[in-house]
Amino acid sequence: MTVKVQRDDFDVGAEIAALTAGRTDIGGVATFLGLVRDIAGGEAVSAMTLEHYPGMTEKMLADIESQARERWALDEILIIHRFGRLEPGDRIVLVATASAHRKAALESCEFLIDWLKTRAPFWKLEETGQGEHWVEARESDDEAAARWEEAPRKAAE
Amino acid sequence: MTVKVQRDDFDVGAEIAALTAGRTDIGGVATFLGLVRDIAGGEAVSAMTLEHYPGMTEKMLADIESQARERWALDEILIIHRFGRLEPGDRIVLVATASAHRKAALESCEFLIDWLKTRAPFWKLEETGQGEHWVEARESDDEAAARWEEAPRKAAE
Amino acid sequence: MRILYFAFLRQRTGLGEETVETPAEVRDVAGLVEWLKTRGPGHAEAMRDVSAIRVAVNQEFAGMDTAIAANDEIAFFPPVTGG
Amino acid sequence: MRILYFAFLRQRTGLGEETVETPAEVRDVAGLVEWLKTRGPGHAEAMRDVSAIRVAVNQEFAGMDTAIAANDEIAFFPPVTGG
Repeated sequence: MTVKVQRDDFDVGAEIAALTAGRTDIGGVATFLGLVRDIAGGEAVSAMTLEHYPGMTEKMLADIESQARERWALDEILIIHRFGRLEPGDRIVLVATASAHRKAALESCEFLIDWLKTRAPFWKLEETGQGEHWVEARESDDEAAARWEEAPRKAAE
Repeated sequence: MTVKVQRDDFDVGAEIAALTAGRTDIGGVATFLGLVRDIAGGEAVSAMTLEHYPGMTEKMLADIESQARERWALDEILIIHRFGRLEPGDRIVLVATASAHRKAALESCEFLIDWLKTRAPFWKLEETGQGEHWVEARESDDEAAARWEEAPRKAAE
Repeated sequence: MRILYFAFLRQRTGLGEETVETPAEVRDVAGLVEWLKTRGPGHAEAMRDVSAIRVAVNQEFAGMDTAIAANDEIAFFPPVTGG
Repeated sequence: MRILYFAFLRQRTGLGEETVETPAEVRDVAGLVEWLKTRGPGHAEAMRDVSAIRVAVNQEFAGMDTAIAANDEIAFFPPVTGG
């Protein structure tokens, strides 16, 4: 179980390789890599700055990881989330889940990224042609995370 | 759109980087990496050999890619599938889907790997302590792929 | 008591964090908000619309009625927008 | 006509592929299977249980009643197990 909240970029291939190194019991690794888009809410974005709450972020990430482990049979979980100023095309976040079975890996990866994209204590300052503005919370994202708040379950496969 | 059916190993990080290189319109890349497990059906496996039908494999993979593109708004799709003799821990398959929105990337990645794991024209010869045997098709896998045969839809987000 | 401000609250107060000693009558988050508003126009402006503010007490989400004590870490921020 | 064998069918026939000229009365996959069985004990054993065999004609899944012609590529294999 690894949670990293960092300013620096990360190496996706190296991170996935480290997750599975020397293991022969992992059947699959599901990952989601989030990137900065040059457009948001219909507006051109030249850069964004992610601010977070150091300490609380790590605590909440460790907590959501534990929840994922309770719901799914997972061998490994990795979450890396960057903060600071990022430009379009830059990597923001990586979630990787490893399991004997693909369904557990895929579902838990989706669960974690939905949570990160909506509930993690980050705030985005976007730079556009009209200057800077703080991004407001989005309802469709909240709905994606809310889907997971139904009855807990543990995927059999 | 890239489909590779190959004997050689692949570099996950380089493949994902190539998929998104120079792009600023991609919000996320979902990937699934399948690995050889040292156990299958409760039995210890020392190696397996994947046999495929050259020509038909590529044709079917191109066809399933087209189906994914019809269902979801995707920027890029990558499928790499190895054949030949593989040992526990070895990489078998990589699916990567890139989209402006994470839901399209995640759902299409799951759709493709479900299809690959059940419908792709591959046959597995497993080596165990009891010798070699051809793996038989599994029902639970067929069910996973069958889920996708409901009414087509295109994810809004 | 350690107070943290994030996003627009940090910008409007001009502070990322401050350590304050509150009067005895400040016993919950709502009381703290009212007291912080008196610290200056930036604070008053930042805290004008409490519906736009979320709060955490000791790194746990809290409400306006959450009790607070001298050694608590209290953070004010907008609704989270995720990563 | 080009015939391909995969997995256990390849092992039992001892062939990955063969090119055959079938008699005129072989017009569909079922007819081809019966005719192939006469080519030797390996072929007969491989094709003994047709319920365990799937077929593709020109790289498309086909059935026992699918018509075949001289230039077709016909492949026999077990149900696919995926990657």
